Amino acid sequence: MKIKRSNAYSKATIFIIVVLFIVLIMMPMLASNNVMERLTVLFIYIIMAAMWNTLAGFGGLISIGQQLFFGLGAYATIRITNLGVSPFAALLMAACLVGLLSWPISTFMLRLKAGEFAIGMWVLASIGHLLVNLDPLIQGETGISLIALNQFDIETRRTLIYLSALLGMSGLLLGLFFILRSRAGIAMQAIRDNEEAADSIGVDAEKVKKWFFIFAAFGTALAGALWLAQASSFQPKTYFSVQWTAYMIFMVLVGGLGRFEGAILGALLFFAVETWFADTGVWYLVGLGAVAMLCSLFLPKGIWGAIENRLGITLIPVGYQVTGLVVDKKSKKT
Amino acid sequence: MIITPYSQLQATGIHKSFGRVQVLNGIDFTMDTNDAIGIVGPNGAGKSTLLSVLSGAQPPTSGQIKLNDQDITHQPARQRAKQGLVRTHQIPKPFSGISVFENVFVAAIHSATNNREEAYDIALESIKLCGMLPLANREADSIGLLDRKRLELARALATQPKLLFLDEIGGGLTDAEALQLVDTILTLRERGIGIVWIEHIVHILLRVAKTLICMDSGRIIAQGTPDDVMSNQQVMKAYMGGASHAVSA
Amino acid sequence: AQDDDTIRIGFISPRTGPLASFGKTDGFILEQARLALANGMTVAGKHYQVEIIDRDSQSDPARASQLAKELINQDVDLMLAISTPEVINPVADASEAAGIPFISTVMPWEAWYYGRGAKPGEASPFKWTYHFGFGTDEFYRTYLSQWSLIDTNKKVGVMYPNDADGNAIRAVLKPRIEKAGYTVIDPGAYETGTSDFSSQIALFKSEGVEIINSFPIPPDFAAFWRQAAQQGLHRQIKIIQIAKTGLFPSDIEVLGSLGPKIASAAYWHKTFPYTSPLTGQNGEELAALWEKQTGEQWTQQLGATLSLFDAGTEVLKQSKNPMSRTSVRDAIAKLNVTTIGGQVDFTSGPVPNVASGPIIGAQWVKGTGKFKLDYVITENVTDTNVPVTHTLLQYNR
Amino acid sequence: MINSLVQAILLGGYYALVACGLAFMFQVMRIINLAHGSLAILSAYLVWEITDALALSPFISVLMVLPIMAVVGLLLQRVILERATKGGELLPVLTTFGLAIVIDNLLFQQFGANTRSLAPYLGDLSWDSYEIFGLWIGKLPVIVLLTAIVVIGGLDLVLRFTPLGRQIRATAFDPETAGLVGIDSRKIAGISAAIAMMTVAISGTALGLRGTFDAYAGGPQLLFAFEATIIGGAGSLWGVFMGGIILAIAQSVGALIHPQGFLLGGHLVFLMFLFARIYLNSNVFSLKHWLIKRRHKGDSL
Amino acid sequence: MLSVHNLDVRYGQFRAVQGVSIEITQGDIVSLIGANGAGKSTFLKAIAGALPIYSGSVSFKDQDITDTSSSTRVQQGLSLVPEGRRLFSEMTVEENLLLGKAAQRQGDWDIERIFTTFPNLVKRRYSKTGNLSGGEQQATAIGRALMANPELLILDEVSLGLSPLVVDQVYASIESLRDAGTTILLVEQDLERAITFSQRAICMLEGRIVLDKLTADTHRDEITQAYFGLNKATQQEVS
Ligand SMILES: Nc1ncnc2c1ncn2[C@@H]1O[C@H](COP(=O)(O)OP(=O)(O)OP(=O)(O)O)[C@@H](O)[C@H]1O
Ligand SMILES: Nc1ncnc2c1ncn2[C@@H]1O[C@H](COP(=O)(O)OP(=O)(O)OP(=O)(O)O)[C@@H](O)[C@H]1O
Ligand SMILES: [Mg+2]
Ligand SMILES: [Mg+2]
Repeated sequence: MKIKRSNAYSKATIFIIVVLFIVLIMMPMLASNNVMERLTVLFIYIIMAAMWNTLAGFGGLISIGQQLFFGLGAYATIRITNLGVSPFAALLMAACLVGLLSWPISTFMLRLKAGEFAIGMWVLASIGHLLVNLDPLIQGETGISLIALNQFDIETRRTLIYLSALLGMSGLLLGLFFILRSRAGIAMQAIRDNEEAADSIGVDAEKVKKWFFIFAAFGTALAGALWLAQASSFQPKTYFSVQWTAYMIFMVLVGGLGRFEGAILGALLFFAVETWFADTGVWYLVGLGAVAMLCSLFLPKGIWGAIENRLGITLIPVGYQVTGLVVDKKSKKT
Repeated sequence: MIITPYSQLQATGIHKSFGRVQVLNGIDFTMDTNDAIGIVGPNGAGKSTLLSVLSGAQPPTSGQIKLNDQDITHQPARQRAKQGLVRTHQIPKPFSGISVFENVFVAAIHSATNNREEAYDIALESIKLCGMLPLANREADSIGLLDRKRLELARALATQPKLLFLDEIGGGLTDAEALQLVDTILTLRERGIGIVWIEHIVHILLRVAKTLICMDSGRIIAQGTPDDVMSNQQVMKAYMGGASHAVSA
Repeated sequence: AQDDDTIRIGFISPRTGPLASFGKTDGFILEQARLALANGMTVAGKHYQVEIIDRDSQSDPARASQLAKELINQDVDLMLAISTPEVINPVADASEAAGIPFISTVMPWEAWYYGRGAKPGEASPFKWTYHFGFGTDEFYRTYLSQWSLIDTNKKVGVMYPNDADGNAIRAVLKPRIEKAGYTVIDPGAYETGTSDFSSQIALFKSEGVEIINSFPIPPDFAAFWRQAAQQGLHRQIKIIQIAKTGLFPSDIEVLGSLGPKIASAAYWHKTFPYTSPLTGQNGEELAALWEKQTGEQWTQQLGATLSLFDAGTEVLKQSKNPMSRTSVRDAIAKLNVTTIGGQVDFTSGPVPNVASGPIIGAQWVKGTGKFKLDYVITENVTDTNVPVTHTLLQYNR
Repeated sequence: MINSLVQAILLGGYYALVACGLAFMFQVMRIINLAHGSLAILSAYLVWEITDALALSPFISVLMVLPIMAVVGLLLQRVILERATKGGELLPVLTTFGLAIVIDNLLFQQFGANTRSLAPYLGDLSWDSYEIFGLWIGKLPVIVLLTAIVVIGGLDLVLRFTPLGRQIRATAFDPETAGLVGIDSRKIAGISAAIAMMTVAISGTALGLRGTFDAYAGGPQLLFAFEATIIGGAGSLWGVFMGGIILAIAQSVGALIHPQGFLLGGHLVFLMFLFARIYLNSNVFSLKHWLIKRRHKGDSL
Repeated sequence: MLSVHNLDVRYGQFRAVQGVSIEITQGDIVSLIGANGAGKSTFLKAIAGALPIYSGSVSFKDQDITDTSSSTRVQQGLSLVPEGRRLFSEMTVEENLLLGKAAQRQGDWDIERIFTTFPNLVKRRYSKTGNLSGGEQQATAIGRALMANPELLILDEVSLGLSPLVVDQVYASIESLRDAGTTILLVEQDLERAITFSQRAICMLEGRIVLDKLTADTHRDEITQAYFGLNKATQQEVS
């Protein structure tokens, strides 16, 4: 008997990912402005989906308030650049700052259970929004623009933002991958399924949850900061809107909750839908809501879950597989 | 054979109440790694609650618990688990979204060892000991009630406990299955793991227990060798009723 | 001619979502504009086709910014955006970043200029983006003119929310009104979404204010004013002067019997005595056509949107080369033209990149025609060409 | 000061009414219904349509909307919630979130951007008030407060003391077992949803009468409803009533302290309650808690 | 009274019950035994309507009930006490018991009689069942089923987790049901108990019935062998 953590598909996947990464890094030399700008948005979507999936899919922590971190990430970027820091350094500093801030927040919020946590986070996001509104720099709901970016010429600026988003996304996904495969990753899933039992076998639930929470907060804040970089304008109402969490939920639900590949697939789909149908206005939004609803009802494990069941492939395995057993007919497929 | 290092647990004057309901009424309890203690008692006597308190899932209302002369009364369960004090749950609590192997592996990597390879071995061994190898890759959600109980045991074993508390893991087994379970537990006993076992199927309990405790209404009403306890009048009245055949069978 | 070059104009407005009442008439105006441009235009002797690419921001700034980029990547030669900071600022920022000439209207210029990071007293940080329309100074002049029409104790209760309009008005307008001899009772900025205003109402009652001035969003105003009535405040108020809400008939209709005689200020009115250089229509014609086509009452947004197209097309005509960004930008900076909304003059603005526009004192009164309410002009200090059509009615009488 | 308190209590009555349907679904049916606000707006539009078309009083139209919303509830249960609840606590949250987006935008498609209100159809009642000892008490808020008391009280009684109430709770907890006990769980779940939607219809009407609404007005209502529900505790619906009032008082106090503190005050008190309950581990505001205590005492006497 | 014909129940692809037929007549006391995972619970749930039937038919009192809902079956007099108790844990003991009346069947079980039968519940009357001990919960579950005054009572793992004294009490009360003419089908792992209590024993193995005999005609060894599929002869006999 042996424990396997990879398979033929996953090895191929690693190869493809490496190639893809190299291609993406070279993109600024190859692609049109439009393609780069759209890819930047896609990367941010992937970050958002992956971070929400980290909390909800692997940790069972459904938050309807991730816009708190998204908004704070953007706000912190504004504040830090206002001190004269270069906007690109400010992105990272902002995300770190929000990550730091999420530590005390987690101490309180993680005491809440299920629905109370979900809504508690939402209320916290509103509080964050109202507090940011008190900052005179932000001018209430009107907000402010990140004009510090105007110091770069348009081409450089586009390329730098693109690369920041690409590196941010790659770093976060890689980090997530290793965390999930670590002892904390499996512990988090145990906690998700039964916290008391996890405690009884020596898992430090509080600590593990806290780190996941902080990680997700950091990632989401980075997404918010990157979004600000590519959109320039900061308006509290927009950045602290529950709509961001709605998008995250949509992406993860459609792609596959609790599946590493699911969040990415969901972000790709959301991105495609947005690109093609957003012009239909009201009907686009109706469709988005309806698809999220249908997916959650009929494909509880999302599209990736369905693919996994049908074809039995995992591209990015984070679990453990015992091989060399007398295989029982219902065993979980690799 | 692995011999477990010595460990001793001492609880004195344990009281536990839920709001107005007094569930444990001054329990004194001592055990070490050489013990194999069976606990019987009518439903609601407080047996499971005693396990919860000893293992740290719930704090006692008053009283003191010491492990190797260290006060652990206010230590959370996870720290006790790391020191070798582990329980199973009467109503199984599997991690339903991950596989049986992963269920057991979490326990191994968090309480037994930090080394991944070692943890694999410990997990596989525990699973094997509980006869669950064929189910190793099954999602825990899809296994039946009795397999869930075995999983509870396997998971507890993977922490490499010194003192192991079992809460009704034998209920619902057929005779043959029960005998298998007894074998498993005897193996553990030989390894020097101290065992506390709550069970209503007295005849299988008696195959393992060196000491028997009978609880009623939050008190220990009898304690001693199995024979003594089973013939105790109070025990007969509170627990066995007319069901003496359960012992003889 | 087949082989003409095509000038592309990008146009972004909120047609759906919470701000949709601003964008409601845009489809109609776009139709008029396209009709007028069907044969293209001739600039510096060369003939061009003109294509307007319109996008709906869905009232979502994030989307507005995305759309702006999309249009920029489709090589628009001129970007237009209209109605509220939520639409205009993100599009302006994207245009500034990409170096695309940009014009907008319908939001206070202070929120546009300072709200995007410009600092008072410093040089303008904007090279590509321009805005025309009203600012706090127009409000000040209009209010003084309007409030002098009725005899009051000159005590003004103000309700300014915590947003750029509110804060700018508080910082700039309030001291000026006070200087002009009014007593201003200010309970402080409130957060939008507040649903109980009893402390403010109590303060106004105890201070005996007779004028109320407010810059709320419509739901906040409806909540405030109904509560004020419940608590008897409305009986002492002679003028209730609101901005930002009360722009469109439905904002006032929802107040029922509390609605008529609320005073407001308009950035456009169908009686404006101007003609659109683009379509050749005057205000009355435009409003009549809208009412005929849709059966709904005209709104001030009709003229505002058309004036943006007027300005935009004039810029293209006056540029040396409409396909060159710099030459279009230079044309904007030099623009001085009369649109259906009045004069747009970027050469003498209050700050660089801005041309100020009128805001006319008006009042909602019981309708005499087929609509429940009529919108009448009661003063004209910021554009004296506009005829005053009605005397200001006292609210509590 | 006293005036502020009175106004806050009246506002609290409204919050309680808005929260009642949500709390019913949250506490009893175990569904976090994120479409709650949107459904309230839907009913407000329905009432508005009927009032406008038939020139009726809104108080009459709401009676006609009640059965319509009951059917909506039934459909909601059959088509969406029945499936969603099978997937655990999480799934309904997500599905109803999707539903909210669908409803909002369909309403927009149908009714456009104009703000609407039911108040104009009430004539002067919309702002009439009683003047008692120098206090001005709006007639409409009083009506809303009384409605809240009647609706919440009625629901609470039904839930606690009638077989239907027990069956509703049992079905919500575990429909499969409810079936094994002889409860027609589909029927009961349908009835529950219908009841919930009828209260939503009433709260939507209250919203329309008190203020204005448009297609996207559901979100803030949802948040207030949640806060009232959670402040009230999970014990009984009366808790929600208390929750609404506490929320409103907290907002008023917030507004007194700082003009921008209205919403902030509410949010902070909400969080305070949440954590106080966790740390104190008791439902002080649950009536049931006290009842049981009393009964135990009675036993021991 | 109950007749099951060629019943197949599946979890996805997996056939948990395969082609099972049994016939139970009024007044029968039948024990269903079999190793863990044999499909007993699945079979009983299918009879009670808690699981969809893949193929085959079930009829009760000469009416086909293959497609009816579980609540209808309870109204017709068929009640199941499910494995694992399945109480409404947020509700009190009393409320759980009162729920048993939902089927509105006439009979002599009422709440006071339940408390007489299970005196250990009296003190817990107003406690949430989630806080009860295992045995108290089991008693409540049985009591709840009895409140429906069933004609056919199906009990899955009756004595699981009960102390011997309570097991005796439970059996005593079931016995009184038997004497009142209630038909009973139960799963009991204590062979001794099963054999002495019931007239007939049915043994399942891997989803099939491998033994179906009157207890008087069989003995422990035969049953034990059937448990593990050792007794090929018996298997053939049945199939
Ligand atoms: N929900 C389910 N999904 C998939 N398989 C299931 C499910 N429930 C039970 N099974 C499988 O069906 C088979 C029969 O299970 P069942 O619970 O009917 O057995 P049983 O005879 O009652 O056993 P026990 O004595 O353990 O209660 C087992 O292999 C079990 O793993
Ligand atoms: N969380 C709780 N809240 C209130 N009462 C509780 C709680 N947990 C247990 N009890 C009560 O404490 C008593 C003892 O319960 P416990 O589970 O310890 O019994 P037990 O001896 O294990 O019984 P069994 O053999 O039936 O499992 C029971 O009466 C039970 O109702
Ligand atoms: Mg127990
Ligand atoms: Mg079973």
